Amino acid sequence: MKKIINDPKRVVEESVAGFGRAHADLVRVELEPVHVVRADAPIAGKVGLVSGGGSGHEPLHAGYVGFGMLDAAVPGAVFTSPTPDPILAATKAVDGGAGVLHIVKNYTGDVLNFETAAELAAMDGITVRAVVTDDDVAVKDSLYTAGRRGVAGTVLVEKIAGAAAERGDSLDEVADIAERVNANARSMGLALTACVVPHAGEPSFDIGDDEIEIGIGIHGEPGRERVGLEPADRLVDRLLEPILSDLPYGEGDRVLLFVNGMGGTPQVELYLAYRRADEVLRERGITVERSLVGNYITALEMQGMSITLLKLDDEMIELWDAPVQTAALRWGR
Amino acid sequence: MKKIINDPKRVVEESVAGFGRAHADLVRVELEPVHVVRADAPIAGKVGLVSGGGSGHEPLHAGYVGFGMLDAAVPGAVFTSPTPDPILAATKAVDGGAGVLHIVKNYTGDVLNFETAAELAAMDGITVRAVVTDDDVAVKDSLYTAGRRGVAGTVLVEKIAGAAAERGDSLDEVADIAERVNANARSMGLALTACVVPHAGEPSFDIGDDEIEIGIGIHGEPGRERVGLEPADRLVDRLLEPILSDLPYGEGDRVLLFVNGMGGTPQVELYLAYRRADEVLRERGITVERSLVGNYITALEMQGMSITLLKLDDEMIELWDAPVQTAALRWGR
Amino acid sequence: MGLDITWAVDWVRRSADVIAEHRVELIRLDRDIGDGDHGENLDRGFTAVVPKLDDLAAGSTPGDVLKLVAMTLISTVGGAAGPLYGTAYLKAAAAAGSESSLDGEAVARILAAARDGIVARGKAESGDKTMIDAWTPAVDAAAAAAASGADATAVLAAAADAAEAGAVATEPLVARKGRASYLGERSVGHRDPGAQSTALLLRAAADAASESTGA
Amino acid sequence: MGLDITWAVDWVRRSADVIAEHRVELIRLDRDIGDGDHGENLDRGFTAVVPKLDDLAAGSTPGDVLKLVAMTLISTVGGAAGPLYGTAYLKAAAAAGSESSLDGEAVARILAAARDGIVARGKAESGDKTMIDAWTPAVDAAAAAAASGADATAVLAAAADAAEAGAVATEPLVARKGRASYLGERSVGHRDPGAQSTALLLRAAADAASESTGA
Ligand SMILES: Nc1ncnc2c1ncn2[C@@H]1O[C@H](COP(=O)(O)OP(=O)(O)O)[C@@H](O)[C@H]1O
Ligand SMILES: Nc1ncnc2c1ncn2[C@@H]1O[C@H](COP(=O)(O)OP(=O)(O)O)[C@@H](O)[C@H]1O
Ligand SMILES: [Mg+2]
Ligand SMILES: [Mg+2]
Ligand SMILES: [Mg+2]
Ligand SMILES: [Mg+2]
Repeated sequence: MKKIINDPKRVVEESVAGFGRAHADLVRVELEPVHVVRADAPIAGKVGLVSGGGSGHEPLHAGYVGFGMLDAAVPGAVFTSPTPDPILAATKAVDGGAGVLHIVKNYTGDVLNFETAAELAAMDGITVRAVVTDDDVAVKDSLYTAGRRGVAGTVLVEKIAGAAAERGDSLDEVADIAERVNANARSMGLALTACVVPHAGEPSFDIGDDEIEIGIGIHGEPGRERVGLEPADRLVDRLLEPILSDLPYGEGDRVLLFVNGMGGTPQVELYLAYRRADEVLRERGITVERSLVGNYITALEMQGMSITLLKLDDEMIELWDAPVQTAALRWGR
Repeated sequence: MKKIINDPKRVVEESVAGFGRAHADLVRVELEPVHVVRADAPIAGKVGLVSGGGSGHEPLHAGYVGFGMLDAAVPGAVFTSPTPDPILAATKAVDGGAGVLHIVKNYTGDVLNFETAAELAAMDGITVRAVVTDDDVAVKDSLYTAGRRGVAGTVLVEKIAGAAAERGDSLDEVADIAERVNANARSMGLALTACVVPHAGEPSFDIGDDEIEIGIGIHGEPGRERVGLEPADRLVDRLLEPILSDLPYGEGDRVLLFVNGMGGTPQVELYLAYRRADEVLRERGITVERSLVGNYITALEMQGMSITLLKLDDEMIELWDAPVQTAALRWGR
Repeated sequence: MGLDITWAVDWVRRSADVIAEHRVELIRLDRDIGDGDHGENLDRGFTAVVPKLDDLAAGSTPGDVLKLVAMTLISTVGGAAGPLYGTAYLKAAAAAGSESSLDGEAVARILAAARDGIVARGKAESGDKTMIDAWTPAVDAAAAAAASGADATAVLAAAADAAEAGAVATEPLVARKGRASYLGERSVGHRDPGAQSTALLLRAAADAASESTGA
Repeated sequence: MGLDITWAVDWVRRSADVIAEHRVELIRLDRDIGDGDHGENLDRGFTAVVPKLDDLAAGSTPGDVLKLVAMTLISTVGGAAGPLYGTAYLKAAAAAGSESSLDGEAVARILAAARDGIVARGKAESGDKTMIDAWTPAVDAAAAAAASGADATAVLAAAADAAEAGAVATEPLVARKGRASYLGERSVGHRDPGAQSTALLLRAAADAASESTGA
C-alpha cells in the first residue's frame, strides 16, 4: 500500500486538521470529537445543516461546509460512519434556534448513528429532522436489501437545501426541499479499479486489467456486475439506461447532469463521458439546464465515475444558482 | 490499459467537446484546430491571455479560461505541446487590440511552438509577449539541462496575471507581473505511481510497490531520485527543503502554500500533507497568507503531489483575491 | 456457581484479545461482501474499552461492565456494528440488572435481550445473512440449555457452539440487510463478518466462564 | 544519376511506413527518458503527409516535397520534434531550391542545411544526446562521400550508416537538452528517441534512392 500518510490510524484526524488550516476563513475544525463547523456558526434564526459519514469521499462532506451549503460535517473513520457523539457535538454547534437538518446517506451505520445523535439532541431541546438520501439505482429498493445507497445525489441535496436554509426557510421547508431533490435524483456508478483503505492495506476488491465493475458504491464495495473493457460511450450508456428508466426521465424534462469522478479518474475522461451523456439526453429531448463535472464524492483513489441526473424545477434551479462559498463548491461570492 | 475513452486518438477532441458543452456559459470550444476561448472574447482593450500545452494536465489550461484568468487555452495531444496553428488561432480569437500574452511552460516543444505562433501572429499585426514559467526546483537550471520545467506555479501565474489583465493593465504590465509571480514561485513533486498515456497504453515508468519517485514532472517522466516508502511528513519535508532553500524563503516572508494533486491521489492525503507543510512553514516564521489544495495541474491518473510556494507581496495578494470565474477556479462572482 | 464481575471483566479482556487477533480475518470477510472495516471497527472499540475497566467502582456488577462496553462501543466503533453491538450490550446490561452473580437462566435471558436489541434496531430477520444468524441460534441454544438445568458456563458454551455454526451457515445465504445486500446474489459463498465476530465474542464469554468457574 | 521528385515522394512514403512500423519502439525509447510520445507524434505527422502527396502540382521538385513535409510536420506533430523536424525539412527545402534533380553534392548540402536548422532552433550541441547526435555524423559522412565524388545514392547511404551509428552512440551520454536532461545521470544507458528516428528517416532516404537509381 502506497499512500501519502503517516500512521494509518490517524489519517482522518491529520487530514481534517490540514483542511482546517487551509480553510480557516471558512471553517473551524474540532478534533475531540472530530467535526468541522462553519466559521460563523451558529447563525441565529437559520436552520443548521449537518451531514457526515465515513471519510474517504472527499470533498464530501467537509468540503461543502460554508455559506449556502452545510453548517457542519462529521467525518468518521475511513468508510465508517461516525459515532453519535461528534454528530451530537456538530448538531449543538450549529443550532441557531431554528432547528437542525441531518442529511444522512442511506447506509445502516449512518442511519443508526444519526438516529441516536438526533435522540440525544432532542433531549437537549434541539429540534432535528433527518433526510435520508438514496439515489443509487444500482441497488434495488426492496424488502430484500438495505435499500438504495445514498451517493452523488447527496451533493445536490446539500447544495439546494443549503441555499434554502440560507434564504431563511424553516426546518420543515428545508427538509421538504431536500426530500424533493432526493426524490428527483438518480445515480449509478462504475469502477475500473478498487481502492485501498489505509487500515486494510489491500485493495477493496480484486479486478482484472480487462474488467470493469458496474453498479459500484462509494466504499470500494464490489458492484452488481462485471463486464469486459468497453468504449466510454457504451459505459456511459450502461449507467444512463437504468437511471433514465427509473424515475423515469423523459422528453421535455429539464435536468442537472452530474458526472462525478471516483477520485482516481482524470478529468479528461470525465468530460469525455460528459459529452456522451449530454448527447444521449439531447437525443431523448431532455434539456441539460445545469452541469457538474469533477471529483465531488469519491472513494479514495478509486478509478471510476458515476452519473447523476436531477430533474429540475424552477425553484431548484434558483437554489442551485444561489451563492455558495465552500472549499469545494463556490460561486456567486 | 483501462480508461474511460473511445478511440485513443480522439481522446482530446472528445474531452474538449464535452468540456465545451458542460461549460457553455464560460467558453466556446473550437475543434479545428482545437482551442478553447472565453465566451465573451475578444474583449476590446483588454490584454488577452493564452496558455496551452500538452493535454493530460486538466484542469490546466482549459479549466482556467474565463473572467479574471485566461482568455484562451490550447490543448495539444496528451503530453504533447500543441502545434503553432491552434496557438495562432487562439491568439487571434482573443486579441482585443491591447496585445496578447502567451504563458508558456518551459519545455522545448512548448517554447518552440509558441515562438512560431507568436511570429505568425506578429505578421498578422498582433503584439505578443511570452512569459515562460520554470518553477520546478527538481531540475537544475543550468547550461546542462533544458532549464527548469514549468509546473504548478503556472496556475498561480495564470490567476494573478489574469486578474491584472482584467483590471486593465497593459501588456507589459501584465507580462511583468507574470514574470514576478514566476520568479517568486518554486515547486517540487513526487509520484507514487506512473500514469498511462492513452496512445502508449503502458505505464510511463515502472515503479515498485514500495518505491516513490522524487522530483518528477507532470508528464510521467521519471524523477531524479527513487526512495523507499516513507511517512507523509518526511515526504513533505523532502519536497519543501529544496524549495525553501532555493529562492530562498525565510522568516517574515508571506507565502501562498499550494499542495497540488497529480490526479490520482485522494484529497484526504493532500490535506494531510498540507498540514505538515503548514507546520514546517510556521516553525520557520513564514506566514501562510493564502492556500490552494487540490488537483489543479495533473499528470493524468498519476498518484502523487507537488508543493509550490509563492512569495507574496500586497499586489499579488490583491490580484489573487480578485474575482475569478472559470470551470476550475472560481470566487468573487 | 454463577458468573460474577471477574468473569465479566475477563470476558471483555478476552474479547479485546480475540478481536485484535482476528482483526485481519474480519476485515477480509467484510472486504469480500462489504467495505472491509469490520475488524478495524471492533478492534478500535474493544481497544478503547480495556483501559476503562480500571475505572470501575468497587462493587460493580456484570451489568455495569456490560453498560461500560455498550457506551464505549457506541462512541468509538461507528458503522453498522457500533450501534448494533452497542444496543446489544445496553439491552444485556438492562437484563442483567444489578445482580452480582448470573446463573444459567440469567445468562440465557441476557443473550435474548441482546439479540432482541439488535433486531429492534437493525430490523434483520433470520436468514438475512447478518449477525442475527449467529445470535439467534445462540439464544435458542442457551435457552434450551438453561431449561435443561445447565449452569451459566454450560449455557455460554452451548451459545458459543451454536453461534459458530450459525456463522458458518451464513455462507450460502443471499444477504438482505447491511452492505452485503447491495451485492445481491454475489454475496453467496461468503461468511457474514458480523456473524463471525458474534461467534468470536460468545466463544470468549464461554472461555472466560470456564476459566472463572474452573470447569 | 541524380535524385528527382520520384525519389522524394518515395522517401516520404517510406518514411511514413518506417515510422509506423517503429512507432512503438520510439514510444518506448521516449518513455524511458522522456514522456513516451515521440513515436506517436511522428506517426501522426507522416500519416498526415502521405495523402497530401497526391495534391502535388505537376512539375513539382524535390524541394516542393520537402516543403510540404515541413509544413505538415509543423502543423501536426507538436512537441519538440514537430518544430525541430519541421525546421529541418524547411531548411532542406530551401537548400534544394527549385532543382529537379539532386546530385551527391546537393544532397550533402541539403542534409547540412537541415541539421543547421535544428541547431538554430534547438541550440543543442554534439554530445547533448539529441537528434543532433545522429544528424551531425550523417552530415559529416555525406560531405566526405560527396567530396570523394560519390553519387547521391551513395551519399545518402553513407549518411544513413553514420546516423545509425550516431544513434547507438547516444546511449552512454548524459542528456543536456530536451526532456531527457531532466533525468540527469539517469538518462545514461538509453538511446535518444530523436536520434533513432533520424536514423530511420535517413535510412528510408537511402533506400528510396537505391531503389530509384536501381543501385
Ligand atoms: N440491519 C442489520 N441487522 C443486523 N446486523 C446487521 C445489519 N446491518 C449490518 N449488520 C451486521 O453488521 C456487519 C457489518 O459491520 P461493519 O462492517 O462494522 O459496519 P458497516 O457495514 O457500516 O461497514 C455485517 O456483517 C452484519 O452482520
Ligand atoms: N533542443 C533540442 N535540440 C535537438 N533535439 C532536441 C532538442 N530537444 C529535444 N530534442 C529531440 O526531440 C526528441 C523528443 O521528441 P518528442 O518526444 O517528439 O518531443 P517532446 O520531448 O516534446 O515530447 C528527443 O529525443 C531529442 O532527440
Ligand atoms: Mg463501514
Ligand atoms: Mg511530449
Ligand atoms: Mg464494514
Ligand atoms: Mg516525447
